[in-house]
Amino acid sequence: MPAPIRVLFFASARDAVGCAERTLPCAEEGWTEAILWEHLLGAFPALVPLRASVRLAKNHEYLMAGSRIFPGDEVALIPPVSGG
Amino acid sequence: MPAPIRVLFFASARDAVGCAERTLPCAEEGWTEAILWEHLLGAFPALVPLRASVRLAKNHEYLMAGSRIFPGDEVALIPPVSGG
Amino acid sequence: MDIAIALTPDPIQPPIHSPGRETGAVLEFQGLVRGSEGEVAISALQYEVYEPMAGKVLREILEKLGAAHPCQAVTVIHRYGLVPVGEPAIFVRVESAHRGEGLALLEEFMKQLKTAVPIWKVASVKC
Amino acid sequence: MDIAIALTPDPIQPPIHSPGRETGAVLEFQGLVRGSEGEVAISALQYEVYEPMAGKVLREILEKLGAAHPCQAVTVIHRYGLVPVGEPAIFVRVESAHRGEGLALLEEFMKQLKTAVPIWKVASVKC
Repeated sequence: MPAPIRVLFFASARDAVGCAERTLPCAEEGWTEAILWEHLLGAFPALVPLRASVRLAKNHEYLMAGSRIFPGDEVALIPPVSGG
Repeated sequence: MPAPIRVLFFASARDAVGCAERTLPCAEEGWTEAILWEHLLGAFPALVPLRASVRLAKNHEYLMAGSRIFPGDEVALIPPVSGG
Repeated sequence: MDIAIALTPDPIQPPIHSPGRETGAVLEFQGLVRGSEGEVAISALQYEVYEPMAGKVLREILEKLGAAHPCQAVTVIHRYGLVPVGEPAIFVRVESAHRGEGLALLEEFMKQLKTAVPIWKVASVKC
Repeated sequence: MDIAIALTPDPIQPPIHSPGRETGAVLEFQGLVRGSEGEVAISALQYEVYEPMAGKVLREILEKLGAAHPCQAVTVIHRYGLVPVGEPAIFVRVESAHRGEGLALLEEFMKQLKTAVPIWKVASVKC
């Protein structure tokens, strides 16, 4: 059985979901960004209103167009940042 | 007899003239900038090559177009500045 | 370009700095927590950081900016957790030969920080 | 906008600073004497100042810039006489609500300083 992906929620995404971290089982052949979002919104409907403003990161880098997510990856939901 | 004008020389103007300060007798009715320069260049021919780059100040302000210099004024020769 | 980055929950202590012989410009920026948000007086802001990614993104931004605006050294310290009003949430120091590169780098860095680095103001503490 | 200006032959000591509750950005700039002029190594630069006029022009520049880029406080210290390599000839601090005004004011101030304020580098001391 493939390793799950680890999903981290920050700031408003964490508030919406109510936790900082969850795991999702992921198919061996991996997921596109669109499929990952389907799974995320299915598991956490509270994310729906954030979908348009949240960027995804994989293993500490913003997800590039066309990237896939594989078992064992660390995915993070990055709401609009406000550092400084 | 009217008070003289006090002329201050800075940086390259001081080097050219060889002194930091001189006085020039000035007519009671004052001088235009052009007349002042005539007197300065007559008294200090070493200023001729600096004429184009030197600005004049009167009583701690850059001379405005059309201003006159009167007896008792402090005039300064301001070569291109290089502070900072 | 020397790059030093720190993310810390502690009050920011600007590191001692000894510029090189060819350093002509030292720029320091501190972003302080202001005492009000909209009309409401506050006493502190809570910052959250995704630490490994923030460190990585900060470094990438600075490396790219250093190629565009060659400077000698950049130090960035961002605080997280609760930051009281009047204290810096961020400190940036840029050393360069001339001020032009330093100002350009600092300005561009702050813009990119505020669009790309995973750090958030998550809450404020009312007075 | 609070304006503080000093011209001094002594090493620059940045004054202690306690920003107000609404200060969100503190920018500090130091212009240091670099260790070479062209290809020649130097140990110091000699600055000359026309003190009463320099103070007056600095204030006028800052008052105009404060109207265009509203900041809360600006401090300018320019040293004259012999300034050794590695030491600041000028220190500028700008306090503002947001960094944009502060950066704009600092940048424009330095440009005008270098065209209008009667201060000169008059000599360098070779190593």
